[in-house]
Amino acid sequence: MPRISSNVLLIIAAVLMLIAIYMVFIYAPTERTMGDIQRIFYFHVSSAWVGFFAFGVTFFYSAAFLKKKDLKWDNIAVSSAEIGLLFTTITLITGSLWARPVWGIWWTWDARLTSTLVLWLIYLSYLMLRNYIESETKRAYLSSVVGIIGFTNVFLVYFSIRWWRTQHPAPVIAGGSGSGLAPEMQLTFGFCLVAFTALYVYILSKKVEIGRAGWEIEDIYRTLDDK
Amino acid sequence: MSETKSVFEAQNIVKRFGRSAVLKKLNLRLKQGEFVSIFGPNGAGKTTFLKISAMIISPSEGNILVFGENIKNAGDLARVEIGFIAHDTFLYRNLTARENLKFYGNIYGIEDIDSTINHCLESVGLLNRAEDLVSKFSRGMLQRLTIARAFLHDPTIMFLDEPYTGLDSTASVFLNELIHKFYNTDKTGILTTHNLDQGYDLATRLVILNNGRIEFDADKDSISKNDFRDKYTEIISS
Amino acid sequence: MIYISQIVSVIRKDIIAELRTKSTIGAMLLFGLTIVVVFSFSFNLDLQEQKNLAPGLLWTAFIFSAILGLNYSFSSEYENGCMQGLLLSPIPRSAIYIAKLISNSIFILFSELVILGFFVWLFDVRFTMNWHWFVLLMVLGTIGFSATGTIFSAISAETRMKVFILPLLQLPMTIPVMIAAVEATSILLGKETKFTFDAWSTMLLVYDVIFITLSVMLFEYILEE
Amino acid sequence: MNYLYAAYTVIWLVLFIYMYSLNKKQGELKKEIDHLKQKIAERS
Repeated sequence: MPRISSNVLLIIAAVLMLIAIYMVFIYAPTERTMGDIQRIFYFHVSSAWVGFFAFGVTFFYSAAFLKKKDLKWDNIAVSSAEIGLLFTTITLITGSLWARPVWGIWWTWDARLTSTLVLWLIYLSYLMLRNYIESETKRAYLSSVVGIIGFTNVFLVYFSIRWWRTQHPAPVIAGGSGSGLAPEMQLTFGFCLVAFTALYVYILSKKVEIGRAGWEIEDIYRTLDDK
Repeated sequence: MSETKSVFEAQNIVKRFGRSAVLKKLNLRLKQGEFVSIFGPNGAGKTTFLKISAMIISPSEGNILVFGENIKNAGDLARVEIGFIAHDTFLYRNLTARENLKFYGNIYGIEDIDSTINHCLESVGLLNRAEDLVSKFSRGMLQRLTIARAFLHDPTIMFLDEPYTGLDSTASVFLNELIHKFYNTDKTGILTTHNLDQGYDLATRLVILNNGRIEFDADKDSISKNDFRDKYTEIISS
Repeated sequence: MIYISQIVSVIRKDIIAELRTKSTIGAMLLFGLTIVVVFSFSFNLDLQEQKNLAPGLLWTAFIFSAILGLNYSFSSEYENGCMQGLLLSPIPRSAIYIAKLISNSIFILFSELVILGFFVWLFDVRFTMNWHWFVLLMVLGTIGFSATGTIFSAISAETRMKVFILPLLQLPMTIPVMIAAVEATSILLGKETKFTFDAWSTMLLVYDVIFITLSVMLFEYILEE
Repeated sequence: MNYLYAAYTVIWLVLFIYMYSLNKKQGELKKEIDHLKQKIAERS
């Protein structure tokens, strides 16, 4: 983790986010068929990607912990998992809020939506599992294994649902993919992605700092006991 | 004994639970025939060190060598040489005594398994109960079967984690017999205990482990029992 | 070689111990049969509807009775500290996983066959294609359940809320298996679909291979302290 | 249309509450660390 202090990251994230909001509401043109409701797309898909990216980071640092056995990596893995869960929750809520006016339904078993829900379930159980294990080392080992297996499963879920969906096709996601977007829309979407990733990096560095502060207190108490 | 290769060696063993180190850079070298008693208060890390030496769990840092071979490469082959007696019996409740020993016999790849089982059961006086379910065994019989299981594959290095605590009289007689038989066949062993007298009498070498560090390591004949007792209380209270 | 015979002796031990008490098998069967009966009450539907729902109901009964069995797959190991006895012995950690995977699959498959019999009797389901394709499907699906189920039951055995944690971890994992199995079963029951039976069974096979290899690599870390 | 504003309020509400709780927690931890450090300084 680069040693930039989290305040600098906060400023960067805030500035990018403000520009993103400006672009989403003012710069981006209104979508012809759906109208302004389509503006949810920018933040909805960006938070989906950042959520997915966060779980990828957990996967990576879980593997790093299993290899290096240093709790420092596990601290990053669990922090990233928590943030991933936060952004995936946002994705699911905004997704339904967008689906309701456009297709008249809250949910559809589309491959992307379902794999996001499965990701959300798996990492919710990842975090709950951690609460049930006392020993810090054991908790790190077991949750790393769950983090790795859980993340791999999502790709299989995506393909099995995609095949399953072609059996019983659901309403096609109008304008869902980034391809059919006007150039300004693509620019706005790209910018939102960057802004959200900056926000993710800021929150991650904050959470990692909190984890380290907790350890610092533990160390102080331990030195007090030894005296 | 000539300068034989070390049978067992622990090099700079460190073990962290969470971020606090339970074992801090332990070094221990055993030659053929040496029998070490490790003394220390509860929480000094005795059981953890034994589990690491017996390769049940791996150390955070450092190496374990069996016959000079690092277990990271020897791995499962080295485990054939290891025996372990702990508080847990390692026995399956729903299997009979013979089935339990047959199971471990297959795992350890013992050739003439049946005769070895009969011999082991006889040496702990359980041959007549071989076909009974372990769930029906009394505490004493369970302890004796545990001893039979530990010596089944005739290990060259035996680890005993406070074997005498809670042992009834008949079982401890059998254990004493087997340990002394162990002695004469030039085997090696590490025993952890609270009981100063018993540990002192059995050992050829005495080690005191206190909050994760070896603070005393000397041959038995270099110190009398009383001096050792004072040394022990002095180290523990420091 | 020694690796295979070690696996076989663990499996033999599991089977002998299970046959003696029949506790896990009994619980799985009873649980599976009760689910099927509950389905027959809650879905009082005509014959045609039964055809569409039968695969889904069947595999739901399978997965839940499998999870019940998986809950107790390591209980014999964690009683009397037998897991430490295994870690002490020269059996490689991956062999412990593979042995448990096979013995779990055997128990789950057995209880599935009995549940299937009960299901065919209650819902009189007839397989148009010859039934041995369905047995292949059951084997692939069962291995899919126990591939991840075995490693998750070892994980949950270490926690206090074992009975709650295993389904929570296991159910999201088996979504691809459930979809593939249910779709393939409905093909066997004569439903025309875009994807063939072979396509779905290859997907099941891919799932099994991926998660068995992954679990074999990761299993030793669960036993670390 | 209110779905659009609902969506964005949800996003900002969730993010602000989460970030606020993070800052509060970090503040408490920092306070405890300073308190402990001060106690050690007095003792030695």
